[in-house]
Amino acid sequence: MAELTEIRWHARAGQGAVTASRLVAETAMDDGQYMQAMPEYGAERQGAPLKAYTRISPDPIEIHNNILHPDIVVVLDDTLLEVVNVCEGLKPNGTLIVNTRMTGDEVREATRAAADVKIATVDASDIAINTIGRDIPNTPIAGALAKVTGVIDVESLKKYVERSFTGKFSDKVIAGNLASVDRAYEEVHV
Amino acid sequence: MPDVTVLASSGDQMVAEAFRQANPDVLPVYPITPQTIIVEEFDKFVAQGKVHTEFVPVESEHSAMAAAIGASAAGARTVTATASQGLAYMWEELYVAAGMRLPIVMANANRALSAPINIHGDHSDIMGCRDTGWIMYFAENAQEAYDDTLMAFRVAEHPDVMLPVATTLDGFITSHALERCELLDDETVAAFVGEYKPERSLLDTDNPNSFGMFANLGNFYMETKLAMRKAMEGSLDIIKSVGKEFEAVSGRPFEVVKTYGTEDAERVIVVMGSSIGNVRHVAKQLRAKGEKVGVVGLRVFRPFPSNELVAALKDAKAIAVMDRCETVGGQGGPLWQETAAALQSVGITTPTRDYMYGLGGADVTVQLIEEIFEDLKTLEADKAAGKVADVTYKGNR
Amino acid sequence: MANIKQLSELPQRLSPGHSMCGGCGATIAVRQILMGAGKTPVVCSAATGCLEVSTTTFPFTSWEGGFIHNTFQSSAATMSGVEAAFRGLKRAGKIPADKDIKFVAFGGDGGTYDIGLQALSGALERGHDFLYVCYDNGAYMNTGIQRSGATPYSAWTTTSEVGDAVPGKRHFEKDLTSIVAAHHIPYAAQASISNWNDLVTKATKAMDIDGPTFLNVLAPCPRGWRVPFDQAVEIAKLGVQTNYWPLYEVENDVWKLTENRRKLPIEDFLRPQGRFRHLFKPGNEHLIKEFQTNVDRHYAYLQARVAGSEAYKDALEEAGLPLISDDGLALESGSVQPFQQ
Amino acid sequence: MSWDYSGNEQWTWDQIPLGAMTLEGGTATGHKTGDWRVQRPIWHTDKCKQCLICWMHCPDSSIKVSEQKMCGVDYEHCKGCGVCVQVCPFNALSMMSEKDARELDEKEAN
Repeated sequence: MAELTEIRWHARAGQGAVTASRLVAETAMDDGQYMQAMPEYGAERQGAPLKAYTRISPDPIEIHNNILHPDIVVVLDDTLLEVVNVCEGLKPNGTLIVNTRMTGDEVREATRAAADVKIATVDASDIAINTIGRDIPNTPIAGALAKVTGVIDVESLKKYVERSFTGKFSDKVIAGNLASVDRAYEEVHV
Repeated sequence: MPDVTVLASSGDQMVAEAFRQANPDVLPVYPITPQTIIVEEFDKFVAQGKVHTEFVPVESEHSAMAAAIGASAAGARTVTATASQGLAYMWEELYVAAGMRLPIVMANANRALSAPINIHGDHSDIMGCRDTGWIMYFAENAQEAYDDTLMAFRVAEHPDVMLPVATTLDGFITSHALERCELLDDETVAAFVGEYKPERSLLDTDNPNSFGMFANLGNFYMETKLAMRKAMEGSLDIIKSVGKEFEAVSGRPFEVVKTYGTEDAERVIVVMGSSIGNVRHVAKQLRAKGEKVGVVGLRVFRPFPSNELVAALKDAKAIAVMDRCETVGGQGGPLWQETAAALQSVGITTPTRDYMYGLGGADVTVQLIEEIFEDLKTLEADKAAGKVADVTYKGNR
Repeated sequence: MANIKQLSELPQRLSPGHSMCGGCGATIAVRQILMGAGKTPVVCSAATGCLEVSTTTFPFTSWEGGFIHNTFQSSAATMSGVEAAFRGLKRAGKIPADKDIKFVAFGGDGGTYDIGLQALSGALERGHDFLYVCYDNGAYMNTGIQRSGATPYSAWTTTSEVGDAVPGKRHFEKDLTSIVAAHHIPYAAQASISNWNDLVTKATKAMDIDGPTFLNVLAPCPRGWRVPFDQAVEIAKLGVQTNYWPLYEVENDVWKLTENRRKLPIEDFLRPQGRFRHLFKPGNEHLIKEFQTNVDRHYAYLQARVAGSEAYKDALEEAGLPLISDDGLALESGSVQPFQQ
Repeated sequence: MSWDYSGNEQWTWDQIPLGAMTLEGGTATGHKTGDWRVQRPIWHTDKCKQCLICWMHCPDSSIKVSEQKMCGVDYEHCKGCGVCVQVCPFNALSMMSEKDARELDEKEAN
């Protein structure tokens, strides 16, 4: 069987998890991969914890269910660590990426993640505020994802961001987003 | 060769693209989750002048189908889209559309029916009108939703068919999830779909017709129903030939019954819609371990492809049918009923078992499918011992 | 408008040989209304009901032009689709741009006041270019005289039975024409088969206007009203003369009474009808009084609307605002996007 | 065009037009409702002032008019409802029982 990578995103409604799940999926598609991106649909409103999913594979993806055993879990808001078991179903030797000021050890303790779980932390919110000017951590954290997992290529990510943002946002905003990807790529701690 | 655009798209958006490329004359529609994206995307095309379509934002689904019937009788290529309660609200109109032999194309984002209210994917809504005289496609993914919608025009408008066609996609799972899709170029599609040239039209004032006549007691009612049955039966060959034509254009294979592993499978699951992929995914893993399992997925449910199904199941030792629609108090779900009847009609007595799954969007997990394949190992003995019911729930608490 | 002799030379729109009751008011209404189309081709729809069933028993259709019947509540919605197709096909260049067709949707009071009201309201709001005609006989006659939202107060029907406990229908009828007028369409009017000149004039006016128009036509059902079969026109005339059925029109929100006959007491309208027989039994005098009160009150309401219309016109003039038909807004229907290649 | 629906009572499923539509307008003319009649309107030409009010109100389109003149009753379709008699301002129409009318016709025939 071909290598299928499954990513689960945790955030609060309105924090851009759905956008992030698509950002990563479409970047992979640009590199010739097959993909799926979907939120866990419900009646959630602003602020409610929600999940989104991304699947990436070199071959067509046939399975359509929710992702129960992700290879990678990304958390866009560390206040969720107390309310959601973000490690639930995480595969052995899986990866957990968190937008936080906490250290990896603090995250491991807070999430009671197994020893084999690779933990990466990045202050994507801070990066976003300093580059884009607003706390939208989903673009930078995709950069961190590229660095830590290699599931997508960071240059492809930037190409995609540039292409898909052009016309919709000002050059300033686009430049900020690209800068945020670079910074997160550099600053993510494993 | 056609120009192909690769894009990340939801099933709803792909249906809207198919509608745009078919450039219908009239589209009456009423929004309902999870069909909404189709309406929104198409209205953008209208606003941008990319279609000549008369967009009629009606006040209810009942009026959506009523207006579609009026438009189609007036000789217009007519499309609409709905889901769930909306399809249920249309119900009486669905019979009229088919009875008047109007080639309306409708996309349905398959969704559960109230109560309790639930916006998620299952087949309760579409199965509720399986006997209305509409041809029915079930898409496995966003790509098939697009392909089926394009083929639907050719089938519906074929002079030997002239029946409405519903192209269905599973709510959210297919309607909303983003997938890698391929879009054919407009010219290629226009050439494939062609133009609708109705033989009769309300607007042909030189040759006036009356549509929706009254069939008095004993006066033609049965005959018109028989004519519908004949047209529906005959449509299967047309569905296949149109499918082959589309295969040549798109390079994507088309079968009314999709099979995997059935050449040597002892345990087979029959399933429709987005879950076909899930079951095939699991079957591949099991076969990799040497287990003789197979999958039969129906892409067309009306007309029911009985012969193709039987051919795919004839060598199986145990058969599970997965139904995503309750028939409370019935012998089994709609797909099981049809499958059992198809097998019985040719004297095949292979044990079958109906599994009720995924109602209200309940997740169709790998484990759930593995359990079903596992059950099949002892189905014959279990049945003999009276250990299993005909209808078994999976994935419930 | 053409005189009666000229009208007699117009194309026949409803052929004989239909199965409506002898003396039916509905077919009289249909014939008179379709005279309003002049020589232009007409495409009609009808809601399920007497008119539809009795004029379309396969293979016999009485409709000389195109006709479609869909369901009970869908005459307006179905015609929306037909009219939308006419525009869509023109835009696609599949129909000559100069082709003219008049679209007329028929419904009885059951299919209009009650089950079809939502579809009618939606079609009016969307501004489709067709005339909707309610032929009002005040009950579900096709299914055997059951009460509808149009059935008069205290009338007997098979679902507003008369007994010692209940003296017929306990509710006053809906004011459908006002409900329709509240959609601020270019033209809505009330007419009667007994006043053919007024009716044909209104039908002509309505069909000449672009955009949605409406006629509510009193079309007695001798069987349901319990009058002799030759009395449809006579009883309708009494309905008008007693102000039970005032004739008026609402053009661009301006209300105008179109017939000012001498006013007769409501008894003159009620007495000949078997469905009101119980009103004339001792002890039921109060019912007639209530009926009369309601008729007078409604007429006063109409007079007030007429008077108010003058003030309305002045206000528009003062504010420099156009009448509904003068700005074309009400006349655009469905999607108004021009087709660009 | 003219649609031949003769023998339609024997039509089989494949002979009925698609969706049981009619292929022509006004085919009901072929449905003779005159035999519903128990009374018939008699037209008194001497009294007729050609006002055409009867024509305007006939529910069965059975008052024959040509060149703007009333020219008789279409007894093939007239159901004998009597509306024309009621609306005529000049008593130029009156009802007669179908039985008497037929006898009269026979006398005239002989």
